[in-house]
Amino acid sequence: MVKTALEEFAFLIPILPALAFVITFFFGKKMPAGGAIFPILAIAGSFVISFMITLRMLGNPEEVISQSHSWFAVLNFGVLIDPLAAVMLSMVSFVSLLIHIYAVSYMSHDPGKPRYFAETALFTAAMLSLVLSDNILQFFVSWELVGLCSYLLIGFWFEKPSAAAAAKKAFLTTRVGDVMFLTGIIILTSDLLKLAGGFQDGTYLLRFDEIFSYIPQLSALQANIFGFEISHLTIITLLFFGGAIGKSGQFPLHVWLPDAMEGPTTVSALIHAATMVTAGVYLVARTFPMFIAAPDSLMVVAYLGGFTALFAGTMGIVMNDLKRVLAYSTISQLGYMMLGLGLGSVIGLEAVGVSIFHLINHAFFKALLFLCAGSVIHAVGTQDMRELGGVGKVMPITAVTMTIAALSLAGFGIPGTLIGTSGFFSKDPIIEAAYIFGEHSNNWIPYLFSIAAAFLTSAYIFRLIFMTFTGKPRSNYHGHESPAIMTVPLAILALFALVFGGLTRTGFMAFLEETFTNSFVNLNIGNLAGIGRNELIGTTGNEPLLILWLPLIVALAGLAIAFLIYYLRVVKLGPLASMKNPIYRLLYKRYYQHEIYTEFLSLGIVYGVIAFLTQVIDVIIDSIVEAFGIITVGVSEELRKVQTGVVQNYATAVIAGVGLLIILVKLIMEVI
Amino acid sequence: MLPVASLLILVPLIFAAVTFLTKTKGQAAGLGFTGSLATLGLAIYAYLNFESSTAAMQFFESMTWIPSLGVNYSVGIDGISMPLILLNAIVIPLLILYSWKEDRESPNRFYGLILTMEAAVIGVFVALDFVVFYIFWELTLIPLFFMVNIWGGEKRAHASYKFFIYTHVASLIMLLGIFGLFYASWQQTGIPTFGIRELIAQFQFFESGLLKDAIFLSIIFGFLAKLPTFPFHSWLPDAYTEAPTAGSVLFILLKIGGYGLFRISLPMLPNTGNPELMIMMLGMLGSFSILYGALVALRQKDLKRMIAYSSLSHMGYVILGAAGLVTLSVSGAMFQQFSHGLIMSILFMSAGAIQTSTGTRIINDLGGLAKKMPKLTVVMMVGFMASLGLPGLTGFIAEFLVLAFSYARLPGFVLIALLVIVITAAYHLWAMQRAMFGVYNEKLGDIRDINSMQVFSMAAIALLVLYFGLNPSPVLNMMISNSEAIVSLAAALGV
Amino acid sequence: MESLTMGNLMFLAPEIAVVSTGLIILLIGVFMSPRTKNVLGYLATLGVLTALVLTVESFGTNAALFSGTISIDALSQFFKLVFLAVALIVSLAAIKYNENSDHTEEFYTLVLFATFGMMVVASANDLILLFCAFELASLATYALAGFEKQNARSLEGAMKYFIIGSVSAALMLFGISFVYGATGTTSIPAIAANPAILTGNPIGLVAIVLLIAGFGFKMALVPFHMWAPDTYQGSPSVVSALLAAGSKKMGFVAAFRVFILALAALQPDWQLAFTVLAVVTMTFGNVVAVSQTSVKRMLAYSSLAQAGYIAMAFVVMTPMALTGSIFYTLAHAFMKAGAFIAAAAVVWMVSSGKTDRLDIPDHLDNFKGLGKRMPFAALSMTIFVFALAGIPPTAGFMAKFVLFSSTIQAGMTWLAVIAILNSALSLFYYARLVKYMYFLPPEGQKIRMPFPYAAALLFAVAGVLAMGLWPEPFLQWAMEAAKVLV
Amino acid sequence: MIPLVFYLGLSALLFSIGIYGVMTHKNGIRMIMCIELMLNSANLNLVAFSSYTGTLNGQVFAIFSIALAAAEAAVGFAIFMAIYRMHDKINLDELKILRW
Repeated sequence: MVKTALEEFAFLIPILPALAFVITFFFGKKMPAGGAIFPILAIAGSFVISFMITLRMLGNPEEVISQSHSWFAVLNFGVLIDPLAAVMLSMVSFVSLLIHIYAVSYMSHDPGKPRYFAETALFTAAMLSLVLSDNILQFFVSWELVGLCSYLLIGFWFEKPSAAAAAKKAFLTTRVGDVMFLTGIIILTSDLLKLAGGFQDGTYLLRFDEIFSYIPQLSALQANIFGFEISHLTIITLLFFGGAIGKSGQFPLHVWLPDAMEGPTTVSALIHAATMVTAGVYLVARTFPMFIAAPDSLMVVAYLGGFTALFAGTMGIVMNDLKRVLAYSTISQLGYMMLGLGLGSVIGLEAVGVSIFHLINHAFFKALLFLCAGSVIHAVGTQDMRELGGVGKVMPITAVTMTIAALSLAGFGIPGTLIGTSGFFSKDPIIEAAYIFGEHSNNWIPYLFSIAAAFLTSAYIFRLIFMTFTGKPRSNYHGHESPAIMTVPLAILALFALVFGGLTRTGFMAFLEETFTNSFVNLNIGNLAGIGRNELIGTTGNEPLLILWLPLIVALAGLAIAFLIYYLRVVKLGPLASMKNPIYRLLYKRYYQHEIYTEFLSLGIVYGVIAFLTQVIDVIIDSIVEAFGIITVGVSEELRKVQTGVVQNYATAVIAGVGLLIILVKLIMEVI
Repeated sequence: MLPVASLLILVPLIFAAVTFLTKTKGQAAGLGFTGSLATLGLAIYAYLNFESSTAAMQFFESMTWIPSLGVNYSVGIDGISMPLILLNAIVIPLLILYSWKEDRESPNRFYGLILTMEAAVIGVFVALDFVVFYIFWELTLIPLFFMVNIWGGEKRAHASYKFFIYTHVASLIMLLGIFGLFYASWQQTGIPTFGIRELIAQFQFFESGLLKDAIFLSIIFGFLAKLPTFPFHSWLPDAYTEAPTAGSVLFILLKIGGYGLFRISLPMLPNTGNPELMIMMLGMLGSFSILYGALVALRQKDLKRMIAYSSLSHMGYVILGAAGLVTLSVSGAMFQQFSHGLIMSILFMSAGAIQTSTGTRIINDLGGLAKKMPKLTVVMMVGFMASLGLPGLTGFIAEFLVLAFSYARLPGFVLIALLVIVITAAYHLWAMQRAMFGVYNEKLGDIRDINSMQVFSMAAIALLVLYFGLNPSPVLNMMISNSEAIVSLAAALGV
Repeated sequence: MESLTMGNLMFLAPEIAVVSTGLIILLIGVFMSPRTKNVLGYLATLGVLTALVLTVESFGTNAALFSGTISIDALSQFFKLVFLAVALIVSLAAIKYNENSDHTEEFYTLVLFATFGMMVVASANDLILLFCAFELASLATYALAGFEKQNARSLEGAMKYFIIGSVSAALMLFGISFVYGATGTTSIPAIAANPAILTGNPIGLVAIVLLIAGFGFKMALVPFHMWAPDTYQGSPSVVSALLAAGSKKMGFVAAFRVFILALAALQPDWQLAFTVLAVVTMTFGNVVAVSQTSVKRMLAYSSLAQAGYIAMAFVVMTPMALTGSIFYTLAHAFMKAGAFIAAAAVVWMVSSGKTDRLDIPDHLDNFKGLGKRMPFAALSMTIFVFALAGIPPTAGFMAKFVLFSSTIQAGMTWLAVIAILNSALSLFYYARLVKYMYFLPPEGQKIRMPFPYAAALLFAVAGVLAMGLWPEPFLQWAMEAAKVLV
Repeated sequence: MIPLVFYLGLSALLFSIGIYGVMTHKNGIRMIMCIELMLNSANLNLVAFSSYTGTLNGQVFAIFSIALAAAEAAVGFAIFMAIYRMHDKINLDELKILRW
């Protein structure tokens, strides 16, 4: 590995924002704009470093940056920047930078500015350290820290009970996933110890190269669960995926993400759209070799991802809250990414490329969507679309940029050419891969999921656009276009959302293909796929014409419907979109998740029954202890009455004692 | 080289004696603080001259005391005791600072008792002779008994009796086990000795497995009841809750149960009649305590009581890790003792601060305190996050080590413990949300935030939690070399 | 039959010191006015102190005097130490108790004669002498118990003590007569020499039980204890101290000599009897003590329990156990005497301050806030009760430590468990006393501690702590004493 | 010569009477008399044994115990006098302030 000055700075990438956190947290109050300047500078620094590293790496992807230091016992912390990490680093620091700048204005009226910037800085630090961690433990640590920051920032306005509740919900729901992740790590650890035969000096347990080098043995280990012979690797990877489900809001642990919109919009943009929620996807991508080598794991990923994509779409279509619509769209898009990774079972390493590519693009256009929504909310003061309408006239820039973002999200573009939005270039491959999968295994479910989701996507996003920006104001609000400090980031993001995909498409894929063949790890994905009983066939891009065009067609269809209903308003869906319609009610109530999870499972079963019973047991144990004391006192009270105070009785007692003693001893002596 | 081990007992004891004689609060607090600082100085001196890489006994002193019973006054420090000594030496000065501005009746007793407690606890940690060990062990009861009874809550009398007698019974049963150990080895060697290490070394040569089990069980019972662990915990919630803040913290620093587990029971375990069974038993107790404590804590209305149960739940990790009987799991268990001491101190201090400023501990009567007590909220948040095992803080290191490395031996129990993590998070966050966040409950009137002294002491502990969470090695390495010794003992016997 | 020479008289120097002090006090007391009589107290203390020194001086000497009716050995010396220690504490404290009374000389004479009796019992090697000395001690203490002629409680206590005492004296004498009849001798070694006659015939058992009753009355073993709580409560606290700490031990030493030395042949029988008595006694004592509100009565029951522990020696019968219980007697002497003196101090405080309830001067409520009113009394009382409960580092702990451990050694785990649970239970009422003294608000102002009480308490505390922190010498002596018995 | 058993029987009888008296009588004086009875039965034993075993200890002992009995009676009467002064009677069963 060639030593260059650059990688000496790699460790600074997370450190800088961390320092900014400390400074802003303790001294922010006395500074202009709540000391926002420190995070911004720090993150800018991180971005510069990561971007330069990325640029250099484009040259020779084999030369990855890897530094490890012993942490405690046999575990380490370290820096690993390979193509996968590089692009993520650049994206995270870049988006975070823009959002921080945007936030200077957006949060300007809030007294808690210093806390806000400190926490976002901390979040960025944690996220960056997550991306560049070279071992699963550090990964998990950062994973938890971003979770913490998400908790703190969702509850940023803690006086609002709803915010406090949402924060708690988010933390707990993701916690469920985290526990699965941790369980996976723990099983992995003890397996590795078993395989390695104790601790080897010089090697760091749980570092990715170490883990990957044991994949075959891990896959060979079998566990018998309910009579099924399951490979340890499958268990571990599925547990990891459990973590990803929690973090990336996949079904069934997605419930926290919509509520998380209680936080400031910038937070939603940064954490719950662009970066943190993609950590789950990143995790799967990071451990892709394990997934592909584990039988059935990728299958689960694919199904769940595809299902989530559709499932979230159905709810997005009925929401009236600006941000909630975007939240569901995020869930749905994350579903796409998962689906893409899951399809690695047929397209192999390309899956990583595809879904990470979508991840990056999604980051751009979703962050953009949120920031636009933010600027609308900031200006208008409400986020209920039923009260909006015609905002486009007062906020032209916002309207335009948001429309671009919407196009990108819906994935408009002309197949076969290089014309198209970023979303188009990253979403279609996933759908195509799903087609290939279907073709190969005669199992069309993922494909149907993805197509249907594509339709819904464009439907709900344009519903949002039309309801918000077009038509007459449905309430008397006083809007104004946001200041430049907010609109400039919008413009930049819009640019990326529009052209990034088209420009980098081919190079990007190729670059990411190198992730697992370099100076750090050198894996033959083909063999691993063999271990996982996955046969890799072909790549995307050469399907029948109809298939290539179909996504575009459904997207257009969605657009058309939204246009008819919400722009021209020729179609009235009075009864259809009312609580009388059971389907609508089901969707609007979000499949009664709240009732099922919160009220039935958490409050009912766990709190109401299990915890209650335990408490009863506790009382019982306690009263047993207490009983001793009570009984003793009672006995004492009775026994003291033996002492009558009459001397004759005392004499009698003495005599009786003598008599009894004689008899007793005599008897026992006889017995013995 | 100073005779640190003895000084660590003597210095606080002497200062305590002097403090009892003081008249004014100023003198009492001042003397108390000086005494604890002196102890801290000694502890640091010991730490600086401490060789972490070895399991050998250091600062060893010994002199004959009761030759006719083979009792020696022998003390020493090793990797098992050093961290716990540090824990006490560090937290107690901060505890005194924390309670600096509270004015209470007979402060001389208050600070005197704190120092007495410190001396007694450290005495247990350094003792290498069962008699010395037991004497200090029992001595720890008295300051706490007085603490709870003089400055405790409404039900203090009841709580203190329960604690006093319950744990006294446990200690007496332990004493029986010690007698058994003593005489059995006397019969074999012909030399009477109460030396802990000698007796443990002799333990393996006893013929009858039944005798071994009886001795082992009766001794470990004393430790388990002190830890405490389900189902021997009934004294804990009352005592922890009724005690004044300082008392609760002293309870938390009372790590002698777990210490005994590592110092005495684990080395004996491999030689018992049926080690596997014992390990299973310990593992079960451990994971059940974790689960049980968490579930009960989930339903507590009283903040302090909730913390008490969560402490029960956390101590489960100590037993689980010990049962794991792998170098790192045992080290994890030891580290859990250390980290638990720090974290719970913060939590009890926070609960105490809330009670003093609002006058209530009932979670639902609080609300929105974050608005009025921002400083407290920050520190308390650190404490809660550490307590629910957030990475980057000590709690996580301990729990990860315990879980990850006990898994090989006790997968089932580890999985139970893993499930509990969610519940743990649940009640912590629930309490946080109800008490600190949301709308401020105006009924509480106008309340003040914690004073600068309290901020300092709590923040200092919080920083330690953070520091050792990021860089546990300084403490962990001491433990590792000792746990290796313990585990290799077991491994030699194929356990 | 050797002549009475100066040389072997020297062996009796302690006894002589005590008796002569007693006589002197009696004589000069007559010619003194009540105010000046305080001197007598110091005189008595001096005499006891001298005797104490002489006894400690003569440790390790062995001799048989008066044709073997008196044997000076480690056992006798140890118990003399016990009795003299108690006598010292009592006579110190009594200086305050007898302030301005014109019966001072009688009091001290009685105390000293009682002590003399006990000392003789300790070294008696012949049943006749043993009985006489026993009676001497008893008679003196009867009078002492009823010393407050105007106090109904004192008189009642004395009466009960007297009646039960003389009944058991009769029982004892009856038992002795059987022993004598069977063996034809009253000399302990001689009886031990020809056990054959006793073992076979049934009167052996009767004799044993009668003797147990006789001694058990002094040892206050259930059911021969009935007088004890009433008398301890009724009689003046200083006297209660003498009874509980002193004459109780006389019962033990007599039992040691008679059963273990003389009637060794019948060990199975009396061992069995003592097993029952010990267990019943310690349990009954502890359980009933829980519900007592009069502190002296509570102490009485606690001393029942302690008697139960000490009696375990007759059950276990190993050198260790004997050492333990002999050690225990000394420890208990300090603890119990100290506790009663502390109670005496409180009673004095109550009767001097008019506010408190006087009908039961030693009622728990009068101990409220003692920590504030008489700090030293409270502190020493705390030490004594924790010692009685066996909390280290006190004499009580060391005593229990040796005694209980010996049961384990002998493999009698069940007995150890019973004893342990009992001592755990005892913590309950001891702790309650501490609670009253420290945790409840005082009802009355601070009071200066009179010197004599303070001195007595100080001595007792010193003894308790010394035996707890540096038990080695005492253990050695106890072992020597135990050697005499095996 | 009268067999030993007769003496023993007699003394046993006396002893039992004494016991019975102690257990039943209320009046202090009577109780003391009963106790004297018990003591004397023991003395009878001693003397009888001494003549049958041909040793003198018994008789010596008897004399000692008679003396002691006298002393005992003296102390006892003293106590009863004091009681009488206070209560104007010596019905011992009515003295039960101290109990429980």
